[in-house]
Amino acid sequence: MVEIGVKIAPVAVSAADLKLGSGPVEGTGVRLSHAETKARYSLRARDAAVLDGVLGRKLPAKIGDTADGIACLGPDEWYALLPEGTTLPKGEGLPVSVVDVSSRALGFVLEGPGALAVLSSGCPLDLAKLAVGRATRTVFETVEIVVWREAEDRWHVEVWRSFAIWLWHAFLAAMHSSGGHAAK
Amino acid sequence: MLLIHCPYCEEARPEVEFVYGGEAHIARPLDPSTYSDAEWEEFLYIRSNPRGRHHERWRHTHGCGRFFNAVRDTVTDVFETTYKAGEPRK
Amino acid sequence: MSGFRLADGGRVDRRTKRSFTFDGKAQWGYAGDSLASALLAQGQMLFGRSFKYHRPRGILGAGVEEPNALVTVDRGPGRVTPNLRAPSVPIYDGLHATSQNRFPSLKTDLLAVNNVFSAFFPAGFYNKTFMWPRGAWEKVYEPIIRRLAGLGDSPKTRDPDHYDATYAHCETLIVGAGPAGVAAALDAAAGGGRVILIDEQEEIGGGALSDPAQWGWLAEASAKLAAAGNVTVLSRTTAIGHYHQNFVVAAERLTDHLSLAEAEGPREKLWRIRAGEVVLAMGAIERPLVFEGNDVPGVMLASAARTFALRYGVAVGRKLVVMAVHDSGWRDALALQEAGVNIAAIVDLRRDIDPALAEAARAARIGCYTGYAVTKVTGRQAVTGVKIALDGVAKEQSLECDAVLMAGGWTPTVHLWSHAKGTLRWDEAWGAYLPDKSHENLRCVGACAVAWDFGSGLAIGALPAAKPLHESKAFVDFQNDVKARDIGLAVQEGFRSIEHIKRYTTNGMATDQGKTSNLNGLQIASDVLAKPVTEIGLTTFRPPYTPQSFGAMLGHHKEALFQPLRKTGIDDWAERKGAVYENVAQWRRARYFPLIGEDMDAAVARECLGVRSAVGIFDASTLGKIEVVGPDAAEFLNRMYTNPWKSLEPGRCRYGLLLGEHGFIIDDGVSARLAPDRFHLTTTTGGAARVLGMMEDYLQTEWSDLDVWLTSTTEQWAVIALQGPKAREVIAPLMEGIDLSAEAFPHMAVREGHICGVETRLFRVSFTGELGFEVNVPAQHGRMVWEAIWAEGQKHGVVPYGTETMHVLRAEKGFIIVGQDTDGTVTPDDAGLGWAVGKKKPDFVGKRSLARPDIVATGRKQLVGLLTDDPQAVLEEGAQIVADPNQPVPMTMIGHVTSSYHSATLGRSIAMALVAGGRDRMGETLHVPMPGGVISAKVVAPMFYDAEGSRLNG
Amino acid sequence: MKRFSGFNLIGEAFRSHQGWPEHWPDKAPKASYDAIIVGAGGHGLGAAYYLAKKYGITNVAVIEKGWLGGGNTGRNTTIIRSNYLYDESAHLYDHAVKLWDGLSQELNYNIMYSKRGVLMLAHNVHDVQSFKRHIHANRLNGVDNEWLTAEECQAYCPPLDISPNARHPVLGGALQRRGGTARHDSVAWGYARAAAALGVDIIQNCAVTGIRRGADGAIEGVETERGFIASKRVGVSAAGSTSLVMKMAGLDFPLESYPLQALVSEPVKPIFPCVVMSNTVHAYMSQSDKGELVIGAGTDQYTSYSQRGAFHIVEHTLAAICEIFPIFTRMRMLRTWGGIVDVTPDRSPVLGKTPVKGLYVNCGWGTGGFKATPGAGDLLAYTMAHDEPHKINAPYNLDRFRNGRLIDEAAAAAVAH
Repeated sequence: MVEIGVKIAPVAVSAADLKLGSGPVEGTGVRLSHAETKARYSLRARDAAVLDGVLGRKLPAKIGDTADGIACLGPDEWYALLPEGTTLPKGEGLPVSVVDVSSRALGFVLEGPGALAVLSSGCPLDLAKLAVGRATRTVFETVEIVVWREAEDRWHVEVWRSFAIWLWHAFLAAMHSSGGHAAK
Repeated sequence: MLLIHCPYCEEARPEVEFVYGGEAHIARPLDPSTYSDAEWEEFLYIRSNPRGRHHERWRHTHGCGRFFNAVRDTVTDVFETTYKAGEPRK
Repeated sequence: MSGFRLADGGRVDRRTKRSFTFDGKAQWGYAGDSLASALLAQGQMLFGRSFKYHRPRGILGAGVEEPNALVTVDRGPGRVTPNLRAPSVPIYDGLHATSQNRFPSLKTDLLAVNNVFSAFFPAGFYNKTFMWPRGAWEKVYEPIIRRLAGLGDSPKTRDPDHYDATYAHCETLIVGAGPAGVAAALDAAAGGGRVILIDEQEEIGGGALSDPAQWGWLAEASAKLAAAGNVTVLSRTTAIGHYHQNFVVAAERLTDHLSLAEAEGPREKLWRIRAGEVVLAMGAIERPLVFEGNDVPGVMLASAARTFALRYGVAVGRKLVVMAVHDSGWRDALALQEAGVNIAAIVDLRRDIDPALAEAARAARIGCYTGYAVTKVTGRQAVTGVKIALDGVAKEQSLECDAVLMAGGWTPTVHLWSHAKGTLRWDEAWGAYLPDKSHENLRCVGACAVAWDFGSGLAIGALPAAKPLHESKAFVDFQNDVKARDIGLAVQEGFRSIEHIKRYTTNGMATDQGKTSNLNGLQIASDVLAKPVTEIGLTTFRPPYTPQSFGAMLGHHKEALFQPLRKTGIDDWAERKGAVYENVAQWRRARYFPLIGEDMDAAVARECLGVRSAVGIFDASTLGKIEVVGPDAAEFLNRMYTNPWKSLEPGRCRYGLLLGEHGFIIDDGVSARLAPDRFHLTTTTGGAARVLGMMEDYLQTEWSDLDVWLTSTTEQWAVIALQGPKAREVIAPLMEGIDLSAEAFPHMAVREGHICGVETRLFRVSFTGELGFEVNVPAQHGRMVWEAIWAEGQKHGVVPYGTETMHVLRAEKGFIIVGQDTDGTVTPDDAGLGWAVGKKKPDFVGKRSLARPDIVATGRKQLVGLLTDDPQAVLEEGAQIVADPNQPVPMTMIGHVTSSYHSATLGRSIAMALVAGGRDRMGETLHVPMPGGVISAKVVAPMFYDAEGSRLNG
Repeated sequence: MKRFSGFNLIGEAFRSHQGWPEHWPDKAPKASYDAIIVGAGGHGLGAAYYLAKKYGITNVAVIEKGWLGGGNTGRNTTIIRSNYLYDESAHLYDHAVKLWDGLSQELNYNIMYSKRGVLMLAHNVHDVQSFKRHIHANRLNGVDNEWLTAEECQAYCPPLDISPNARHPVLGGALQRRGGTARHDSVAWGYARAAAALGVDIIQNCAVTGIRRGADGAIEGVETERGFIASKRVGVSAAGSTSLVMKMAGLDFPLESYPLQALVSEPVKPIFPCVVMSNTVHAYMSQSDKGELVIGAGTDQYTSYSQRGAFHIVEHTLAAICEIFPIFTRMRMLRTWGGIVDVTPDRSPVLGKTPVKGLYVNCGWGTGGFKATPGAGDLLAYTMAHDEPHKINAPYNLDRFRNGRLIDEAAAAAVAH
């Protein structure tokens, strides 16, 4: 693990030279790391019951709710983050859509009492009010993310693969900044 | 940055999650071939552009993904209401 | 020396000295001093030169309203900030400040010659002159005007500092931490919700900082706020503006008050705050008075003198005269006298003074001249005295003094209220616009709500004077040198609304944005027009409240983080191979792979020949991909695309052409049917998000009865294209579960299986005219599979190729690139893609528009091929085409070159072009007039290589 | 009209400028006019001026709901250029540029037309192709526009960062040397003063409340807050409010009105010698004669008449500016403001006749109307005087939205592929 503390360097190189960090990074009160590898599915259906039947499990009903690794993102949309290697039935012929998007996104984990501040640096939602166990799609500045509050101070962030480098470094910049807050 | 109440998420969310979709309740004709050039022009291009109550579409693109309708005052930018796609004009 | 440090008092830390420089000269002050207070303590009265006339100017105010004392602070290379207000610059060890807009020095400014000729430069003078001789404006006048423009110097090198930004949310936001704001914060804190209290000054307290009697309370309140778990107190933070629905943006200055050695972390932080309720406690700003000589250094606001004395322990002179039309001037005079500042006299235009104040002044041995007005200030670079006269018009008498304080009443700070579209009402007694109604959850407290006791007074424009207005030199806007007479001139010249007057005179358009000048200007205009103020209007308040750095606005979006640069999983392999990149939409893509010593042409020629003779490998991962799933998937695509989809068998691919409802091509791509209810669509790289958004729109709002869903899979799949006669041989050893034989796997087919042990969707497609495959594998495995194919390819002479080679290869086959060979005004027929339009389909997106009169008219531009007469001449893309090269300019252009390359395969140049009536011109010679001469070319079909398509079936 | 000149300025200085008359008299409306222009912006005032000056119709009223020049004329970033792609656009905007040249002398009012050059930056291969297409088309149309390499761009505009490390490196640029800026308020005031001197009545604070049509459908005049004013010719040049006025005449228009923001920095000594535009990075900037950096933003996403935009637009705009010109992060934003721009489906204007006899329109200039001011004024005047469009504005009719002959410069710039 790389111990960098508040001395995380501000980003100064060109966008082309940014690389995705591999190991966790510690800041003051916050730790940024990669989430473990997951199977990801985008699940769609007009009628959740049909999808329940295909998957053999009950999907969360309300937007923002999660259950057993599946978050309800929209009235007809669920996002599954399941153990690596999980495969879901496709429900051929039924009015459902099950699409494997395991490779589409990467997961980051922000944890610690400072994690909320790092996320709030670029996410316009009032995340303090996102209850533990809820998830939502939103943005971090101009980049779309899915935020999943796994515990009071633990946030899982999903981001499409090619935006991950930028997001990683935007998080680092926010971690750097919060460490240097307003020396009096 | 506007705060927009999404009728699907049932909460107010920041404008940057949304994409504006232009005037609402302009339905594509079921059979465009029956439209005259003038009617087709009206469907494509003529917009009410009112000063005041405006029925408009938004998509909660970076949220639940749904299109919905809104009534907004174009002078104050204040939303009067938002409602789900398919519901009658308010 | 005209000022000095008082023996005691103030909030500065007298045990800690700070040294700094001003105009290169060593100076010192105490910790807690502002640049203004420290310099005043050293007797400095001259701080700057005005914008237009270069008149010497001192300090007017003690806060952000300051128009005169602007300085440049230099914190080292790249850290130069011009136009900072000296009263708002805290000093630190090593601060280097310099005055501005003067040459060679503050004291001796050669451009002060402007002042001598100021009679020739009234408001709007530039509209009236500099027109003759005609060429002189460009060559003489404008360059001179531009050279004289500006205040400080812009920074000239890259700023090494970085900036922070955040969103914040609270139930109550209080702007302004004076007594009213602090009280509101304590109240709100007790309610339990999240509270943010922001204040622009170095410490909270606002006006209480200039009133020692309140310091005890302030300390207690500050401690309570600090102890409350639900309160965030942000000092050095300026609320920039109020935006829709209580979105308040503020900028916090984090390090500018520290020496460079102490400064760590970002320089500023942008706070984007969404508040349930906003409480404005922004206070009020004292108004100067308008009289002859009111701009001589040493003439300042009474409240400023009070702040300098009581907050900083600095007297602004040894002998002061107060010119008041308001009780607050008397109160300040009394407080100053008590603090040890010598007040020689109070001059007040009013005859009836609150007896208590008059009595107190007498008791303090202050001379009182009621009914009098100052008619002139003597002195040039510093005050030497004033002339006063009864009612301003009677015989003048002289008073000796070295500073003059002005108490012209108070203007509530309603900027943010007004940003929020809150209405304002005019109040005669205050002589100001006051908050009235708001449709936001927003309220004002304290002085900005006029809930503050400043006493009473007159609200007047200019002080009465014997001199007629057009001869006076009484200033309204100090920085921009707008005099009362300029406002008179504007009115005389027919400018009657305050917006016109403002723009004609530039009153209120300086860096202080009229904080001290707007209302005086309005009153004077009202007097001159003999119309009530309310009929003249009020200029709109616009964000920011005070000037704010660009850096704070852009937050983290600086340099490397400006915008994401999307890279594929194979990108760094290309980087190691020395690829040259191009940016396409948000992506960077390898454009070509030069060997040592190769230029682009040589590399592309080699790559092209490699593909045609053996096999090339290409990273096509950036292509947009959408998975379309559901029982109605085929029906949906049939409605979206121009061509029929329902008949497509699972396992087969089809080229899809997408129009906008206006009938023009907006995207294309090859898509595959994987199952009856599952399609794998591809789009252009730049079109991915737009196409998905458009399809969602139709699906959700027009055809919501269809059971089909769209999922972006652009980033799910890495796409590795293998093109060339050896393509099959390269991938065959790696493939499991797919029969690659031509019979089992024909052109435009798709198969699912495994490669290198990972699942793949294998397309047999070609954008080169060669035998080709596109290997789709989950993105996380893309690099591994790429390397495996690369290794295998070594046996077959594989070459990596980039987008430039891809463009040449497809052009040799006449395949279009949407966005290059089409431009948003091109129909399928124009592009020669009429075959891709389902003639029997009753409807698809854009179909109706294709029947519009201009679309079916003859003579539209059509895509053709061009072969230059000189086979080595390569036309420039974008070059215009004419039929008659000898016509005069403006020429009739009949088309333009869309794609043009040297084809190594053909040993000559090829081009594609959109030409009016192009398909009827086959064989015709057209001309491309270039600066170096006309290039002639023959119109041919846009198909240059292997017209029969035999190579596809290799 | 007292002549403006350096000589008269000096003369007036000796009598404290008491001899300057009103720029234009404040007129009460007459019962009828030969022509009425609705909207006293630069375009409308220009039309009135040219009606009187070139086409001999002097009994003209310009009716304005607020104060003249207070709409988009007074709210834009004052950029002037004519290096448009299509023949129709190039002819339209170059007609204006030709009129800009010499306008100060013609109006006897220094409108400070500054030919400092407009440099448009190319940041990717597609930009280069598109710009070259413009340059070649302009050259054959007789419009100046030249290609500059990245190094030449930086030499022309020293604050420009041409480092290959930039997120959007500068690959070159298209420079129109005749392009530049003018002082926006002065344009409105200069036209107003010159028109008034020719007998045009400028009627401010007088909103049009209705349009009266006769039994035959033709225009009879306008209803206003100050009563009915008769005229058989009414030209509407009301920018963001055009839809509203057209509705009064019973016409629905292909227009939408969007907020557009702009901002200026504090004034600094000259540092930025020209106008730079970057469509890829979404920034454009010049430095005013006063020293302020003048910066234009993009429109907000939704229609609005609030003259107020969102803050994130400002954030993105300044991030873009500092990406291209990294020396400016410590510069400070002084003032922001919003205007209402009326946008047509092809983002080109509508300038000509309407289906109502006697009703003419000049609208839909979107974000680019200022540069066209003299040309638009002249062509509206021509069209009203002749009851038919000039050949330059003939393509800018309403029919194009029905028949599909759009003039879509933005589409021509196309999209990344």
